[in-house]
Amino acid sequence: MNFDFTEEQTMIMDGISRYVREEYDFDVRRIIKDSNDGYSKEVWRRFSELGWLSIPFDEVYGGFGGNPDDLASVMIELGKGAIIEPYVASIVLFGALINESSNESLKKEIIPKIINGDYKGSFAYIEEQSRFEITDIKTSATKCNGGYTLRGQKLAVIDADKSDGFIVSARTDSSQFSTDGISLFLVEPEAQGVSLSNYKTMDGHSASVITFEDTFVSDENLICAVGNGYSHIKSVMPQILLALCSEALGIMETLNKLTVEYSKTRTQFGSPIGSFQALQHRMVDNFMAYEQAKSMVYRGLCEANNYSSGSIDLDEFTRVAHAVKALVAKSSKQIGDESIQIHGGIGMTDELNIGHLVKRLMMINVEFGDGDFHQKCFGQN
Amino acid sequence: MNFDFTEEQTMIMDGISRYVREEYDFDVRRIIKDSNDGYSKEVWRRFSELGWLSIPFDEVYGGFGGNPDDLASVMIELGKGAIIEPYVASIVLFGALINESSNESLKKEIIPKIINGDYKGSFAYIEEQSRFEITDIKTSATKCNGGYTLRGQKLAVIDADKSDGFIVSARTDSSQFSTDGISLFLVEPEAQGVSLSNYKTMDGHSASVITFEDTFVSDENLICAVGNGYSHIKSVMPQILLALCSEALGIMETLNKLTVEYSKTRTQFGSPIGSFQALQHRMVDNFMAYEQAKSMVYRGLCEANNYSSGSIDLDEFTRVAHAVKALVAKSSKQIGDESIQIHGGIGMTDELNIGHLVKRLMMINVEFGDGDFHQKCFGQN
Amino acid sequence: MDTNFSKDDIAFRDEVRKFFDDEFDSTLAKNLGDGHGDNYKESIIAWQKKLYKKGWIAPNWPKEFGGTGWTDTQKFIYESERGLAGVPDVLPFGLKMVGPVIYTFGTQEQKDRFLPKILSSDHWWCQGYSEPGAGSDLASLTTSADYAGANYLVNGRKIWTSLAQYADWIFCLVRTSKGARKQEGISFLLIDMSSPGITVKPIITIDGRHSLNEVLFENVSVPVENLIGEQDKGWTYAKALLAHERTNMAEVADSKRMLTELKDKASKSIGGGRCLADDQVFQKQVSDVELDLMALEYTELRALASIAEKGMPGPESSLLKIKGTEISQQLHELHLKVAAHHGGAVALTEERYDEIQVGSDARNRYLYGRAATIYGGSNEVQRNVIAKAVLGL
Amino acid sequence: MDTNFSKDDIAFRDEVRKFFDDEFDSTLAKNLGDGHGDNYKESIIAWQKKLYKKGWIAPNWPKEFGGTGWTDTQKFIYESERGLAGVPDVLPFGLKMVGPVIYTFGTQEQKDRFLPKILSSDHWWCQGYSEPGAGSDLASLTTSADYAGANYLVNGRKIWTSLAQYADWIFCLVRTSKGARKQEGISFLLIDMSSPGITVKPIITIDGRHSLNEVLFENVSVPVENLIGEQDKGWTYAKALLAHERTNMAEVADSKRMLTELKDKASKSIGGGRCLADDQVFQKQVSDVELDLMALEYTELRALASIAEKGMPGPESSLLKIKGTEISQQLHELHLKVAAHHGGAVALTEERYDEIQVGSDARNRYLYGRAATIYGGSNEVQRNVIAKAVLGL
Repeated sequence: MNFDFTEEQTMIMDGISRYVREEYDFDVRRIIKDSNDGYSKEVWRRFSELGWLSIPFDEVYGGFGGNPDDLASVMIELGKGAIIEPYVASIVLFGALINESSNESLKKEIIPKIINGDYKGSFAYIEEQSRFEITDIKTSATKCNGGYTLRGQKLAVIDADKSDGFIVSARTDSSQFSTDGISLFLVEPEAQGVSLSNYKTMDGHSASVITFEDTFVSDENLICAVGNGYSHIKSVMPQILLALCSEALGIMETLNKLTVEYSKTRTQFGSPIGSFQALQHRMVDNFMAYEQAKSMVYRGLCEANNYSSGSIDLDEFTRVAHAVKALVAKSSKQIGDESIQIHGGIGMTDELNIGHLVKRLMMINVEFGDGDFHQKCFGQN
Repeated sequence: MNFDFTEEQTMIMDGISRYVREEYDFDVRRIIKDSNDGYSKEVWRRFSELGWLSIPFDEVYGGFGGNPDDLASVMIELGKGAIIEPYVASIVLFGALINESSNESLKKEIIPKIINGDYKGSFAYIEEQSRFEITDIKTSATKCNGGYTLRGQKLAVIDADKSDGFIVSARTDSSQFSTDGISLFLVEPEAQGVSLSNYKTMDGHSASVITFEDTFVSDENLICAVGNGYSHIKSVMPQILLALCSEALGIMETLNKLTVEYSKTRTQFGSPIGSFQALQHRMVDNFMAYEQAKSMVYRGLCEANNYSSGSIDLDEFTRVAHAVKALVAKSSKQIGDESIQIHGGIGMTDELNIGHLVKRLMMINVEFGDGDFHQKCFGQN
Repeated sequence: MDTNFSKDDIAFRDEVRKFFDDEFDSTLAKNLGDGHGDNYKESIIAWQKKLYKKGWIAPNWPKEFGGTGWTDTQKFIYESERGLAGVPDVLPFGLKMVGPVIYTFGTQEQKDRFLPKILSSDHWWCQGYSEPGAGSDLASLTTSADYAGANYLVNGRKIWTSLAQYADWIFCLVRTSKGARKQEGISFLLIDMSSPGITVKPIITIDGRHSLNEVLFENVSVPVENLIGEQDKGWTYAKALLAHERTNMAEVADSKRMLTELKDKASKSIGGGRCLADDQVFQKQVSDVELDLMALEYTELRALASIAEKGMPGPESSLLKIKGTEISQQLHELHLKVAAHHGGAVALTEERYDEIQVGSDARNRYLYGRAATIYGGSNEVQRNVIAKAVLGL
Repeated sequence: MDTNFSKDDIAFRDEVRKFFDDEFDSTLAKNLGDGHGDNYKESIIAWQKKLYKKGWIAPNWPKEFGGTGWTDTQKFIYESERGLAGVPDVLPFGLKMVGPVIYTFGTQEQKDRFLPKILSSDHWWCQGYSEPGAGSDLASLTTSADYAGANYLVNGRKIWTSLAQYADWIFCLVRTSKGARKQEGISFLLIDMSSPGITVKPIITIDGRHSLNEVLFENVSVPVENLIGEQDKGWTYAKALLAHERTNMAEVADSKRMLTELKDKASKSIGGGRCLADDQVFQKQVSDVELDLMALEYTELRALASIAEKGMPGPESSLLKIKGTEISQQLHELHLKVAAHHGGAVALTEERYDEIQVGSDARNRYLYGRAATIYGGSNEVQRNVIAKAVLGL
């Protein structure tokens, strides 16, 4: 039984922590957030140099070959720093989908570029009507000579405006909700008939509505076998959820820390507000919410290892991942709300980091299904 | 706009309050509860003399002709006193069903006896499989010469062992869940083929499993037209729910009062525990839960008057009654749990009244559908 | 127990409904929105002037000062209809806060000078209470007003001042002397926002918008005739106002409107003919709030009836602010839940993505709505007050 | 991060499973029930003697005193299997409370005298801590022990003493002197329950059953060799024990068992092929608890790992008691929800109404279970402790 990060992981975590402290403080973050690009090319270059872009990728393509623990260690620290570089879109989502791809030539071409910082990607899977159902796809991919013609629209594609390629889910067969007949394509933003409408999101990232009007995609851009899209997504979903929840964990730790600290210094009625029992008990509840979230993420990571070693199957791993996302959503909501409330007026200001951390938690909550969605998936099985 | 009880109602309330204080304190209650009969014939006689058994009945049968407000005023005070006489079974349930009956000769015979204290009744409608669905009836009533043959079993019939008659729901037609084909019969415990298995309930009342083995019931014992049982029950359901919730309101008021008082006298760490802010805030939450329950019961009573005057229909009245029961269940649970918790060890003892009040709240909660059930009915419409 | 409407009440309801129908047009609705539109100031003044013209601007004021003289039932009907029609409440600072203080504690001269312009919305008021060091603990405020001949010289810093950027006047609690208790020595002062020495600095909130401000006073000269009541007794007037304010914070009508909108949104089909409103768990979450709101509506009515009968609210009124704000936050949360991914959107430009814009608005309201349990006396302070004043703890 | 079982672990799990299968028969299961059966005393002793014979009676004791020497993983496996098999935990008073105090702070003579009989269950222990005036505020206890030659004379009244009616020995906190702080001057004393002057009075709880007692001491003579450690230093030993006790209160294995039983019950058809387990709202209520329990299981594992590695539990352990008891109460509530009407039944006699009996049991457990957040340091006191010790507030 072991709940420690390895020495190597701890070194990575210390590295990110130091980087945030020395090069990515809250003022730097604000400047990057408000910049035209919405991220920093320079920071991304540094991430590449420091090896953080290589974590989840297989060693044969020059990656670090990391397991979910490795990725979690990175995500926790990125969460603490409220980093807004497109790490989730490019490395966690796009990265997982491409790393598990069966298209060797595509992997050989793209993964090294990602690791070098020369390629960023995103995953376009949400549609107007789909809410959180990844099988609810109307976008169609019709076979044509040497490839497919894409028609449809994807919504809320995170950091698409920074991307060199999108993985797009589309129907090559079967009807709207079927798990069959879904295929995944790599599409470039420059391709004919692709248009983006971009907007900022509350956490300093961006999102896009992407429309495909008779966009041609070649057979070589298939991420997995035709019709296998659903099982491809399903196979990487648990690890994606764990990575997102690890980021949330880092944020919650920071929020609790800042709130307890603030309560010790903010004086009202002649005493630090942290001396009032009603607030103390609520901060204890927040502490418990964090520790429970941490235990649940660790449980997910342990099960990830059990899954790698073959002791449990994908369904069991997925069920735990649902549980992790659902519990982390609850803790996030509680800690987010209470961090603002206990800070009082100052917690409502754009100037303080509290609100920004809370907004990132809120975005993580809806990413790949909100807490209610995952709890329902969990509870039905 | 008026939220006061009338002078007459206030007099009744004062009367019951005085009676409880002078003749039905907690020790008297305990003796009655532990007696063989499980209630006091003498007390019941006094209730009759004081006119409290006549409240909901029509004046033509010698009743007080009270409206839901009148009954609520009685129930609130009975609740405060944790009275365990079979008032709910005989007057609220059986009483409502018989008072709204279309069987004039039965009403002329029975209602005066109830008012005189010479007749008590109960309502047998729950079955093994039915949970809270009143249409889920397997008990059958087969037409025979001059009447019906009853076969089946009813469960959890409150205070049946004290009753001179049961109103029994049975199927004269249609299948298990249909709202059609339900009929209501008045059956005497002495009738052939009726057997009771009695047990105590946690609130000092009793309940019975009643089995009908080819029990003959004459046509004259039909409470309403054949097949009309469901709409008959439905028509009195809202007023029954309001009466039960009024009793709960009285109990909650008492629990909150006792808990706040106790917190002012119980000293720990050199101070009354009521001086600790965390407990204060929780007692404030209990206060709010009570006030909200009170508002909701009052809303129900106002709508009862709107229903009587024809401004709303039965469906609208029923929807509000669902809401009242659902909200009162929440407040009851919160106040019950917290009353014990804030009392600490002493709140766990059989000796103190707290636990007994809480147990009555728990019984009210499941009577005629629990909070979840009613909230679902409410939410679906 | 009854809340039956009389024939007259029903006629009144129809009149109110018609008035809102006729006068609160879609442009107004759009510009007023949730208090952050571009033409917000002009629009709210235009709307309030319509109400003023109709004689309905101050239902809670005594008739002699310009109130409507409505019965409680009429007030209830008016509020309900306002909520149903999606009409925002009037700005509280003049009409619900300083107005009542002036007509209760002010001199005849002050009444004559200020009340008409409050009613006509020619004066935009804001509230100068909180300070950086005096939030929940309001009485520890330090902004000073030193008596100097016919004027006070005011120095200090007020914070969280809503809409001060538009204000003509500010009512302030200031320290005029040091009493034994910190509640002593506070005075209630009316200050012209155009006085030299006043600086207004915007505070951007977590929804990225500007409605709060810091107001700085540097040797601001305020004539003594702008003092309300006695010097050093301002806390008494402020307390009276706070109690008044609290009963105005249930916002039942607005929450009912939000609930209706929520159900409408949730009934909109998502994929395959499904809709969120069919989801039992979502239904439960909605009905949890709806039940509480139904009860709160009657809690408010009970408070109104109690004021009408006994001249003061009963204990039930003390929970209005706590429950009202908690309910509105829960409704914000559910709206955001419906919005799903679209709750993330900020700064949308293209008109065609209606749903995304709706999600974005829901998010802004959610975020700004976090303040509801903080301002007007935080809900923690409200609980302290109830524990002491109602439960005697 | 891993919790993978080794081959040896799996062999161990199979051994434990087989042992429970073979030895914990249905008669034992029935008699032990929820600690209130008629043959409770004989049955629990018989069962504990089986564990003793197997060498598994004290997994948490050091090996030298009779512990098992298991790894954390083995302890976890043992507990999990115990929960799965529905085997009740051993009585805590001897094995988890006074035992560790004796082997940590006792003299060699005390160890020799008491530890073997604790392990063999020949001594039934109970805990004399709380007093009528000293509940959450335990240190304000007043039961006195006056030194008189070779004996202490004990006078006072202990309350909420679980199962004292069966006990051979009681360990008590008593006041031996008045210190400057109330925590000073307390001593830790072992008292033979057969001593003259001890009276045990039953306390019937709200479930109508008898497991709690008052224990009165009137001039009870206790030999000085029954004092643990130094006189007046008892608080230190008690505190060590309390920390130990807290980590034993998560009761994850038992809650897991309750959860499984809950799901089984809810899957039973009610009318027309419906079952409660299909109800989405009920599913949500169950999964709310299940999620928390899944997390708590790992919180406990993290605490175990932390103890193994650093010799002491980390901050995560402090929530075990609070969360553990809250979860078990929620499970009681859901069981009662399933029972519906049948939760009301008391004193049932006829065997045929199984469902009613199940409902009755659920109700008793619910009611008695309310105590879980009160005893062992109320959850309010636990929150105070965490606020101070962990958050530094």
